[in-house]
Amino acid sequence: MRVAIPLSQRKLNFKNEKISDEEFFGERKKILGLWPTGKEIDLDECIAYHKSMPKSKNAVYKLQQAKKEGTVLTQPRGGICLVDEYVKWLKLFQDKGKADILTAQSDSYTRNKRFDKAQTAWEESKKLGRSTLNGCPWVNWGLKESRRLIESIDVPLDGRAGTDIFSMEFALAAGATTFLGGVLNSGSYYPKDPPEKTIREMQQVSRLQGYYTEHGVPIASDSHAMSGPSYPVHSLEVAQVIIDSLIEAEQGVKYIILRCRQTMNLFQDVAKARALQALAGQYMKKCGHGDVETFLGFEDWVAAFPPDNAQAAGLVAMGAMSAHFTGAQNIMIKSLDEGLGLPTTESVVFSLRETKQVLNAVKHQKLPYSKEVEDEQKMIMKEATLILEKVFEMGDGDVAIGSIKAIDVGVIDHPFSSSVYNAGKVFPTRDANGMVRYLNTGNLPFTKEIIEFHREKVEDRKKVEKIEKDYKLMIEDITSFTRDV
Amino acid sequence: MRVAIPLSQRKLNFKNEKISDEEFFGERKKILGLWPTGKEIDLDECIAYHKSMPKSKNAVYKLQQAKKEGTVLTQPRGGICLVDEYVKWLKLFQDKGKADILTAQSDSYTRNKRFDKAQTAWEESKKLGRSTLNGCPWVNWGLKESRRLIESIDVPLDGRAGTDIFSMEFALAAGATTFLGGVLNSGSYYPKDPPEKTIREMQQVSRLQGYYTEHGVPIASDSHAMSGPSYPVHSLEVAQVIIDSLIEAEQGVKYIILRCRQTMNLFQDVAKARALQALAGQYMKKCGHGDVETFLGFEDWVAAFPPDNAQAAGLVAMGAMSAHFTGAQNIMIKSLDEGLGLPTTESVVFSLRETKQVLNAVKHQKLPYSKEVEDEQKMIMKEATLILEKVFEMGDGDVAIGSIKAIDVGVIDHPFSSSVYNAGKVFPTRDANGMVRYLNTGNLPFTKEIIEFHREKVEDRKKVEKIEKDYKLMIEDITSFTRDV
Amino acid sequence: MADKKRLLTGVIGYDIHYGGNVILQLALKDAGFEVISLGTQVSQKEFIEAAIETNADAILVGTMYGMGEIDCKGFGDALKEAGIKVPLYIGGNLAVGSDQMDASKKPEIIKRFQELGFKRVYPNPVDLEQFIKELKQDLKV
Amino acid sequence: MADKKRLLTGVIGYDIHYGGNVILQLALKDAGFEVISLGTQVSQKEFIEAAIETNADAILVGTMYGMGEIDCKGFGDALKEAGIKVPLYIGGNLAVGSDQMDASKKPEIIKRFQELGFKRVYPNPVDLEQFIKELKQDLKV
Ligand code: B12
Ligand code: B12
Repeated sequence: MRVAIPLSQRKLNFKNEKISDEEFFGERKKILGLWPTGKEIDLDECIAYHKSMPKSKNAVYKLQQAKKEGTVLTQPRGGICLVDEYVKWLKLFQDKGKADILTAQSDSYTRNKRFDKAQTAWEESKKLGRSTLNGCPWVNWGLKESRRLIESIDVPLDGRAGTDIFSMEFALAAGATTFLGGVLNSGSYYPKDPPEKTIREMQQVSRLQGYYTEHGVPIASDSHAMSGPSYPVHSLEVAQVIIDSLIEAEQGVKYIILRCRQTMNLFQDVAKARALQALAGQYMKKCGHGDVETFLGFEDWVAAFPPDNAQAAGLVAMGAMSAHFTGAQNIMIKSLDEGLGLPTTESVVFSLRETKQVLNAVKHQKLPYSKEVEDEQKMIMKEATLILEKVFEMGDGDVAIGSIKAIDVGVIDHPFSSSVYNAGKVFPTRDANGMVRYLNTGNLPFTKEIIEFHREKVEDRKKVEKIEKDYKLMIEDITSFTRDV
Repeated sequence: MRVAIPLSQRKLNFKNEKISDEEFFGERKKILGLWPTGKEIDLDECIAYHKSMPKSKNAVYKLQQAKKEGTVLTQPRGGICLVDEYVKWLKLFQDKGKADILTAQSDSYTRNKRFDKAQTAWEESKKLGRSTLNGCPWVNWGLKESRRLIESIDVPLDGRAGTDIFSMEFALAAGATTFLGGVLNSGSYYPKDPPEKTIREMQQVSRLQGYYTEHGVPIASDSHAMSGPSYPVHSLEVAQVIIDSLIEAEQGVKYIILRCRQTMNLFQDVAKARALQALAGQYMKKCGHGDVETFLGFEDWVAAFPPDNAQAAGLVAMGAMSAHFTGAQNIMIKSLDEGLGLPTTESVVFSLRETKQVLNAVKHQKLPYSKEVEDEQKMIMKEATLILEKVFEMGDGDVAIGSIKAIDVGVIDHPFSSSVYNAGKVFPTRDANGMVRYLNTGNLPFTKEIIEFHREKVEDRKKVEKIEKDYKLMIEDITSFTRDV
Repeated sequence: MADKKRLLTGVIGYDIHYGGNVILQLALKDAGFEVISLGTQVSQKEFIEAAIETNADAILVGTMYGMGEIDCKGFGDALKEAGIKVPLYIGGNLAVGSDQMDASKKPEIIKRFQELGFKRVYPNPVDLEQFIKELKQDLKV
Repeated sequence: MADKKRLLTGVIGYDIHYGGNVILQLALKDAGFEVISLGTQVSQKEFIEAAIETNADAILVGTMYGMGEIDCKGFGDALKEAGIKVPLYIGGNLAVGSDQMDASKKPEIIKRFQELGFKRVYPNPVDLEQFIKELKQDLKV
């Protein structure tokens, strides 16, 4: 019913190029005008404010320290709309959960610039005494409330707002120092927007982060690919994160967290993390961003979680192990309630403490060398390179333009993405040995051998596990982690 | 103050030889006479009773199936003295926890044949409505109550009574099909008994298990080494389990669970498990027990647990991962309350469900080949072989006699053992890479190179972590897992 | 093909959780239905227009992000107004917060959505087989 | 050496948890005490005889397996009877069951053991540094 506008009818009147000051400030003015609180933000004051904050509250410094010491910083997600309540929560996460970085995600209305709806829900929540919004309405809060939240804690705050630039303006102004990046990822958050709109917005977002950085306030962007109900698809994830990073870097972002998502297979997690770092390094240098400092971020199983706390605890610990062995500087955890709904504080504290315990327990350990893991890494790099090269080719060297064209024909594809511009032909599954493979490679620019490799692995599993239909495989993949043990 | 009787003053008037029928039955008569309930046991009736039980309640059949299917059977520990209450618990573990095998450990008074004290505490518990005993007083319960417990469940029961032969008589008579073995291990339970006493008792215990097996009721013995507050010491553990197995097999035990204990290092867990199985196979064959079927059992961290549930959950999940990758058929879990005290049922159910979730998640995965893991395995085998060969040499080919002499001079040594006959010179620690090493090799019959290897590894860690005193290292090892995150 | 019942489905409001909806579609197709997907972030208006246009036999609303109740306000009435009489279903996370997902809260949540005009309400975790059985019953297939 | 305080320690009853006691001994030696160890499964009688024999300055009882309260019945009185006046300490798991380890139960448990004759009572988790500080205070070192 709802259809994407064909590429031929769309204009791509921008480039992967740093936005001019004029355009940047013009755009900011428009955005800040969308809601009365916008006028509270004065960039110079904000930068001065950041500089007055203790260094220990800046995520970049903390990530740099973690890199030096070989530790993994823990970080929960979350967000609710009542500030007093959320202050209590964050303090609990920090003091009892020993979280190293805290998070405040914007809510879904705010993300969609429906500040009117967010306002109503916020007012209602205050009356009810419980949050009916699924995140933080930064814009409605305004600067004072937003700062009050961040001032109440002692560790860095991640403002996780994606391409939601107005929220980011506020979160940055209030003292947040790391943000959700993910140019291609964001498409899924705005299913009716063509990719060029999202990418353009992301450029503005990155430009703002870059601006702070250029003025002495280091800000980190958290580049990560889209997720769905089941496995991540490795080479596509790697390619996406790298594309994101390149677009962000072009706007002046100097600190990027390369986010690597849990596969449930420790060894493939490691292979992917290594592939991602190696390839990101190559491409950043190649594109003139050798000065960008990257960190490795890990993320607990982002797909469907079991609705049982004990089962969830198992996955959380597995995530922590993987985070350590991938050599990540940061782990974004899931709460035990992930499969249920926005978590109780106890559930978040539990996950944080459990994660930290596992990290402590394996702290000194190294992954023994294995050629099999190396081969897996090489395979992921080979596939991701094919995607990346095709994107550059399609964009005549411009990665942003190339991405838009690539999405159009499914050279970039997100399994289960809500975007109407997404091809939706690629699906993940695992093989008989618990390694994630492509159930469908769709239009990914892979060689015959690669396509054959994945097909064989999947067919092999179908035989072993006696599953005939592909969609049964997909349901099995999801339910094997969520069903009652 | 309390001293061991020198070996020269002790008589070792027995051999590693199958106990004659006469001696076996004579001994049984003595034991069963220690408490009035003893007369309730009639061996023929017990064997018939077992044969009337569904096969699914026999641990051996279930372990064989697990081996075939490559699954890991979950098993909690525990025991309390109120039967009605314990029936409720076991059903919960089975139905909500999905435990594959259940456990009923005897209490400490019963283990020490203080049936008078156990009786008083049992009576008092009934009045109080809560158990003041830390396990199951099988002997005081008598046959009817003991059978009532096992009849209430649908899965096999582990009677875990060690050398506590009277309890074992009852647990076997009541339908239990697997038991705690561990000849050398048991010494620590009877700190004032010389090893020859424990070994002699273990022979009787094994002979009884063998008797059932010979009469068509397969019974499994769970051979496992002693544990203390911190790491296991690998090669010593492997040697001990093999010695135990040989002594048990000599008495007619045909099914042995080789128990491998978690080290907190997945890769060393695997190396040890492989070393244990390979070496056990060699020695069993060499000693004429090639017909004994062995299983691999895994055991969650048996040392000090953190008193926080969330932290405990982390270790439990790590145990489950290791159990899978070692290829074990069974995992003995710890509850989240392990570090606190006898667990609540919720805490056991949580661990069981968490464990099963992790097992399901990694079910199809294989450990990639790594030469480093293989080298670790070889090292453990080499060390364990040196110990075993020395024991055989000291016993002139008799492993039981050899063990007693080996304990006397510390060729076999248990860190932190309570036995006054134990040398107590060997201590474990980890190295800078999180691998378990010997802090002290004591009088273990190792080559200079091996001793040097461990020393260097430990010195290296001391330097890296800036710890000077050995005992500070020991405290660090324990508290690193138990302290607040 | 002709006698296949036609189902209209989409994820309401500003919700973009599409994964579950994809799975739902696959299961419904496998059960012999024709499925028309509206994707995510579907407004009440879009549902209504599509229902008229496609002459659908039932409307299946998905909501995961917890704010579905706000999005569904007046949905039943709007359908009535548009003269649509086919049954309306909803499934997913029907409130914000894990404390709302407790089985004890289900009756209350179901009631709230029924009052908004839903024939049947399926709070997570949803048993798809059960749902399809009940759907077939309602549609007499 | 001469002015070192002499401590007698052991694990009471049928308890064989020796690990914690070994660590305790190491910590006490490091803190400058002379330590006499009775090992595990030590009866009240053995403690008393050893106390007289060694002229110990304090008795440190360990108990881990939860049944220590039964094992300690009448200990204080027995010491008095034997004319021993040195302070008596206990530490470890002082009851059966994790539900008994809750901080809220501590005062009650401490009281029960104090009534049995213990000067100071340390339910797990024990802060050894704190214990040693208080011990030194009591023994005036
Ligand atoms: C994957 C995921 C995402 C992905 C979605 C990608 C995609 N394209 O689908 C991404 C990362 C984008 C995402 C984003 C967000 N998410 Co999200 N997400 C999840 C997650 C982990 C899995 C969802 C999933 O795919 N499940 C598997 C599928 C198969 O199950 P299902 O969706 O429940 O669908 C089944 C049933 O519900 C049923 N069903 C579905 N529709 C219908 C309809 C009918 C009529 C019937 C009968 C049945 C039915 O059939 C399906 C198959 O069995 C869940 C947590 C979880 N469940 O583990 C959180 C979760 C749903 N997300 C949540 C939140 C808060 C968000 C964000 C708002 C976070 C933020 N503040 O930014 C944003 C949403 C932004 C927006 N505008 O919507 C919350 C919702 C909170 C609540 N309800 O209390 C959850 C529960 C996580 C949590 N515990 O906090 N998310
Ligand atoms: C290792 C261990 C064993 C080993 C002991 C080996 C050995 N040689 O020490 C083995 C396997 C043999 C064992 C056996 C049993 N165990 Co056990 N064991 C443990 C375990 C896992 C760790 C204990 C430990 O070493 N901790 C580390 C040390 C450093 O800490 P600690 O012992 O608490 O000692 C510290 C303090 O207490 C303090 N301290 C000690 N003494 C004193 C004295 C004074 C005066 C002061 C001030 C301080 C002090 O200083 C120490 C250093 O910080 C604990 C659970 C846990 N805590 O994780 C269970 C545990 C103690 N065991 C338990 C049980 C039930 C048993 C068995 C009865 C099981 C059975 N039914 O067969 C048997 C006991 C048989 C018997 N006769 O005693 C229970 C006790 C139940 C309860 N209290 O509610 C526990 C708590 C497990 C549980 N959650 O159920 N066990």
